[in-house]
Amino acid sequence: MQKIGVFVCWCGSNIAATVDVKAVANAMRSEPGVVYSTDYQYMCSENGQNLIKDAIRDYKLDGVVVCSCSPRMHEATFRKTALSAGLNPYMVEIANIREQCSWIHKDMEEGTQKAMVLARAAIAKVKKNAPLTAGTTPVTKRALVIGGGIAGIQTALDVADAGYEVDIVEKSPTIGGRMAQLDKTFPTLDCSACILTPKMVEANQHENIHLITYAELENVSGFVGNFTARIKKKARYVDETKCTGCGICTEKCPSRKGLNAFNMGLNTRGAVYIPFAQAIPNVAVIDTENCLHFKTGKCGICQKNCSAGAINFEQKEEILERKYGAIIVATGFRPIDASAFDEYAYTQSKDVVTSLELERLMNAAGPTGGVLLRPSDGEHPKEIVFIQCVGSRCSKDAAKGKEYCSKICCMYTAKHAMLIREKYPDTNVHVFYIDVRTPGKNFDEFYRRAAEQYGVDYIKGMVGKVSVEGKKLHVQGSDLISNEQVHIDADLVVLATAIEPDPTARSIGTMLTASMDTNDFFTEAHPKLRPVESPTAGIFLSGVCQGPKDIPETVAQAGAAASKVIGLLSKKELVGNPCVAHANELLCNGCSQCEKVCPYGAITYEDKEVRGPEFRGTKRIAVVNEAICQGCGACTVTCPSTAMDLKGFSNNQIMEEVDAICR
Amino acid sequence: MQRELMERIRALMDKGVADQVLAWKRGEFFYDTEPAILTKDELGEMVYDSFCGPNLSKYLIKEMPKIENKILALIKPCDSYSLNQLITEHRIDRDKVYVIGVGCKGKIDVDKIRAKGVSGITGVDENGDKITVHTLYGDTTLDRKDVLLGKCLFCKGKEHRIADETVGESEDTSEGSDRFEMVKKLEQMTPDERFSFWRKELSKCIRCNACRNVCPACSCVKCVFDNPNTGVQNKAAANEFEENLFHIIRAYHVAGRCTDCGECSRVCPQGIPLHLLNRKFISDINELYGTYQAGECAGQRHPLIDYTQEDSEPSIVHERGNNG
Amino acid sequence: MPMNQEWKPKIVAFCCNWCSYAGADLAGSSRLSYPADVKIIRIPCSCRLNPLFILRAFQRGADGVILCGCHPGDCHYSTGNYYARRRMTALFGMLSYLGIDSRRTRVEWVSAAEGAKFAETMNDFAKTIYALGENVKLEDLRCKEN
Amino acid sequence: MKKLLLSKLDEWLTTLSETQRIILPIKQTDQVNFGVYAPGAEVSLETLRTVKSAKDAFFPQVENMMNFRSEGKSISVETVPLEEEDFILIGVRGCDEKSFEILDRVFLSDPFDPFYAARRKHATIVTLACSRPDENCFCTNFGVDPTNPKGDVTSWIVDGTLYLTGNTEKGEALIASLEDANDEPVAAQQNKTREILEKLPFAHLDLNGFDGDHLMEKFSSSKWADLSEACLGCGTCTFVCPTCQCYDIRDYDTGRGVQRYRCWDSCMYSDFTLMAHGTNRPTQVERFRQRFMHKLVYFPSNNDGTYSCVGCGRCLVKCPQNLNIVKVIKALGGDRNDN
Repeated sequence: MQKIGVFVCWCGSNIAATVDVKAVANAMRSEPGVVYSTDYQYMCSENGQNLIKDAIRDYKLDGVVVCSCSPRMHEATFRKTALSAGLNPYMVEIANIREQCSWIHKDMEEGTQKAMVLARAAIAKVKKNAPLTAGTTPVTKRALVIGGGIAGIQTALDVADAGYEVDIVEKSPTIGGRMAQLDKTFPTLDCSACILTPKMVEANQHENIHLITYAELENVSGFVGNFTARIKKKARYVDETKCTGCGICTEKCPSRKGLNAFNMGLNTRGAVYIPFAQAIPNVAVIDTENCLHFKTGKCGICQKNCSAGAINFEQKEEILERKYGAIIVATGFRPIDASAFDEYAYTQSKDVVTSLELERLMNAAGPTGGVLLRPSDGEHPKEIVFIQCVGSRCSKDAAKGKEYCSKICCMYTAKHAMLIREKYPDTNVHVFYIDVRTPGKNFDEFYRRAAEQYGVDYIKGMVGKVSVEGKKLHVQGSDLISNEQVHIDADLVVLATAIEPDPTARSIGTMLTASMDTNDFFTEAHPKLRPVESPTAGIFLSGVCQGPKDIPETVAQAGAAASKVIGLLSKKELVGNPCVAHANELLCNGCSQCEKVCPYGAITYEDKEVRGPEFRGTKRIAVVNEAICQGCGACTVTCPSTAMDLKGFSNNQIMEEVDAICR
Repeated sequence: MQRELMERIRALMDKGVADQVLAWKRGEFFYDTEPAILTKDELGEMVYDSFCGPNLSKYLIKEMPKIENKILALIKPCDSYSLNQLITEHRIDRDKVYVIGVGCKGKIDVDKIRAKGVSGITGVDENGDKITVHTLYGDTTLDRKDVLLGKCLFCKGKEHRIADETVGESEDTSEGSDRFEMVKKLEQMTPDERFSFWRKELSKCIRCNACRNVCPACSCVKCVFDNPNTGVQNKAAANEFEENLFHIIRAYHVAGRCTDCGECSRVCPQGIPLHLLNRKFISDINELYGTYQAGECAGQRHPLIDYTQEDSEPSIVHERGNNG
Repeated sequence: MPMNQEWKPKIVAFCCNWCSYAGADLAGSSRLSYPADVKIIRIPCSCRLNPLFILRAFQRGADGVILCGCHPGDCHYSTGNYYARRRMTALFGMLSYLGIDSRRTRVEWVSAAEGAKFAETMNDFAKTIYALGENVKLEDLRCKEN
Repeated sequence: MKKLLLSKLDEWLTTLSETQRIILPIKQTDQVNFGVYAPGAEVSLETLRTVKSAKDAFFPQVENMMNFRSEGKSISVETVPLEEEDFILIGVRGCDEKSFEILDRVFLSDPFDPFYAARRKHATIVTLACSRPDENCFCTNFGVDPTNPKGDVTSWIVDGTLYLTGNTEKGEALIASLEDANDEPVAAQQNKTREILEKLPFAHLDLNGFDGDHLMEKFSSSKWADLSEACLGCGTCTFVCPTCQCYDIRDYDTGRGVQRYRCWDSCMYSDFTLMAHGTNRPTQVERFRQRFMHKLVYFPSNNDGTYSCVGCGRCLVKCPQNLNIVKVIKALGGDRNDN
């Protein structure tokens, strides 16, 4: 028989005024298993705690029930008390007789009776408690950043500055991401490259940051503090250590068929190329689909012209396996494919462009050298129509488009409109919009400047159709304010296409068992309180992979994610929550239902030899990684055989409480 | 069809595809068929006819550890759902089974023949829609559809949802019946009427566990009702509560996974319509979370281990009315 | 239903640790009263509530069982209450199908800030159970007094 | 001999039930089981085979044996009174009547079972002869004459009339008030039935070799594996069997104490006779073998050659996968041995 001690707290008069604490203590004395029961004015005081400690020692208690305030107040206190007297802290249960009894009842008799029931329930539970010890795991002091855009770069810099090693894996040949493609940034109109490239350089030169570009994540295993990632470094066919980035090969390359992805395919580049002038690493890469050497086995001009001897047609892809303590997802976004919205004639005319294409058309390093020219005939457009919310804010039942607001379009369109009006005052700019959304510092002022000072023609209403009529684009829309149809013969139409998570996000989410929403944005651990963490421990979120946001928000989130990562990496070891799920291998059917409801991916399966009365041999059984499990218990109810149970809130513990309460 | 099937099995065994087959074998009477694992030498005992009602899929679980190569398994269209579900739950290794989808035109329930007052049965002749039963006391002719197994009246169709090959023709014997008809009828009763309906049925339960043990979804290594540590273990229902408890929990544990194969009701020695419990869950799931058929294909995620943010609240049970 | 004057219902409230248990604490610190017949059992998350616990409560003499958890979307563990919601809907549907009054079981979402809602919910639920009277359909006489 | 028109049966039962409890076959939602008569009950004497046997009248599936009551830290013990009231058990077929003899050997020998004995003492048994045996009947192999069953009263149904004859004082008294009858219709029916019994497929099973002398031979047969292959391990056969008498004694914690009760157990269950170390029959083959070895070998070798089977055919009809004792007898009976 166990030896339980019961300690009834008066909490001054907070409890004692409506609960006869002495009666409770007396009644508990005659409960089976209770060897000691007493009451005291303030159990949480030092004297009160000493009372508990002494009783644990004197009566060799193996269970303690404190009838007091909410466990949310002092459970931790009393657990420490028990520990200091040599009793496992998880052998303590609290009966909440203040918040859930004395404070809500006025009648002494009623309060006392209820307190007794609650005390009995706690006694019943503690009898089924088992000593628990939190597991500890070491932390690998290195972080992995997936994605080398501004979000990834900023997180990496912040983590690296704190003294931890960081690897950035970037799938394209250079870091920089979408921000590198932008011309100017709102609302300050400073040059995007001017503020981004120094950060790229800093990342490249930082002693703690290691760039792994032109590489993809293959597999991730492990758990918080102890991830192992397999990274595939694709073959560039250019030796990174030798290439000086002189660019001679890119000029000499006879193939000119490859579309320049950096310029959104608006022009072409050589088969050997450097994505853009400030690319980091500033190393060429060979596009084997267009390279004559790879296609015909001939050519090799680049190799002949490379004085550094960096061209290596024999280069093989490489697999790196590294260990990390934390992983930051910064996979970013892409604009959706506008061809689904062919009412705007995107596929029918080169002069219907997306906003990101317009960025390139206006950028000095772009295909037109920064002069705004129509892609079809190279003429200056005189009438430009911007169409907002292309693919954003679509209804749930719509066949195409996203339900969400892409958040950045209103502002960049205002920026585009303003820049065009500034540079080409003779060009008329019309913007069709549903709403203009400008929450943000200096955002609304910026938008109003566009509309009021620069004379941008904002039309509330949507465009029904864009049709190609000769050299013109006939735009047919409605003005909801004047309630009339609007017809504009435009030279250029710009679509503010929605942004969506990068298509690689889904497979990365699966690899990391990090949950995603139906739009493939990563879900945060808590929408308000833990916005930069994934529910999966050790996985952090930076930038648009979590939801649409602009550059300052991205940078802020990147820094927040970094601080969380630093907090994790600075720990010597991770102390787990001992109240975790556990699978009884004799009972487990290996049916995989528990795995499906685990929000953390803490459950895996292994084939294991078991010897039980019902089954002898090798069977598939669930294994809970205690470092990942957070103890919600979703798995325990999914398990039909009750093989899965939760320590600290076990089936038997809860059943005993039920029994005691209903007695 | 039996001969065609046997020849095909023999040919597959000759080719070395497998050396055993999970099939039915002839018993003492023409109607008495017994699930069996037969080797090539024992193939002569195999039978496939209108009395092969039992769902064989669950037997594969215990064969799994013994199989080195593959086993042949005869699977009727309705049984194929159970097989898929068991593959989904990793209880059966697809690679170890060569599935022969066997044609089925509905199976006969000898208990239904007996219930028509026919006793001393010695033989049956099938003639299309009619069957002639020979007995110690003379012959009786019955409509075949009147003596089909309960599950055949709600046939899920003639498609095999999993098969490496099929032998023989199948027929959908449901005749457009609504399998939720009785569930709806019960739902329309008053709570007291429902309570009394289920009391009359469940009070017959003898806790033989046949429903559980035959159920392909009840494949737990150890059932909670057999496990002394669960707090619900018992060997017989001591009272009404325990009768209810067993059947509520059994149905709940298979909810979302039950393919509605009907074996529970087929085997109940007391004729309790246990499938009506499972069908309630299926009907609610279909209505609230979208139509779902367990076992339609392997690898499905069933609705009770899934969710949407817009799911209805549990109060819908009360709001839907007629709940007291 | 014959109503014993002395009869007091037994009501079990399962509350998730993060929202509803805290909501109950807030009801307490705000001195918002609800009947003493309601006794709370703390569970980590609403998804920890096994239907077996509910049936056990009825067997042992409970007259009503209520589950309180974080509002959908606010679960401390992200998704727990979504699963709980489906499970309880299914279970309650079955209980009702067996003829057991669906008002004896309830799910309410109560956040840590909703002390008042917690008290109101418990008052209302207790009132409902008083009106329904003693649980007879799901009782186990062995567990009742004598 | 006495007689009673079946149309007057209800009237007679109603009168009898005023002084004694009557247990007889009653139909409830399509199934016929022995149950307590109440006016209006759907009595179904003609049913050849009730789902469960008549043994429940003496050995119910669940019965309370004693209670422990706890108050604080003390425990008191309460005994459960024996059932000491007379009752009438009507409609018992020859096979089930024979099963009482087998149950008596178990429950009335040492250790004596007072719960069973009390009910046995207070029962008046009215048996009912069979006139339409079916293909699953094989009681004649076990010395049962289904046309002339024993009991305190034997009855026959011929053309809508119930004929009864008393075999004991208790029996005579029960039917004393009924109208006298001649026994010709009964004799005619018996002759006709005996002809059918001869023609039944299992009329002559070979039970040779099922005795203590061939125990190891039968036990070690390799045929058990095939015989039990399809066995689901459910308890249907044992629970519908009139002679299965195994039970488990269990304690139920009521929260205020403990109720100690017994309930039927099945040797087909994996937790049958479960002990601290586990079970000594870990696979279904062993459990299946146990059941039939007990009925056909162990029991007769300890009980003067009496088999623990009465040939009622319930297991043949009810086994979900069509396994049964006849298949076992045919596989292992006579000189049919292994190999």
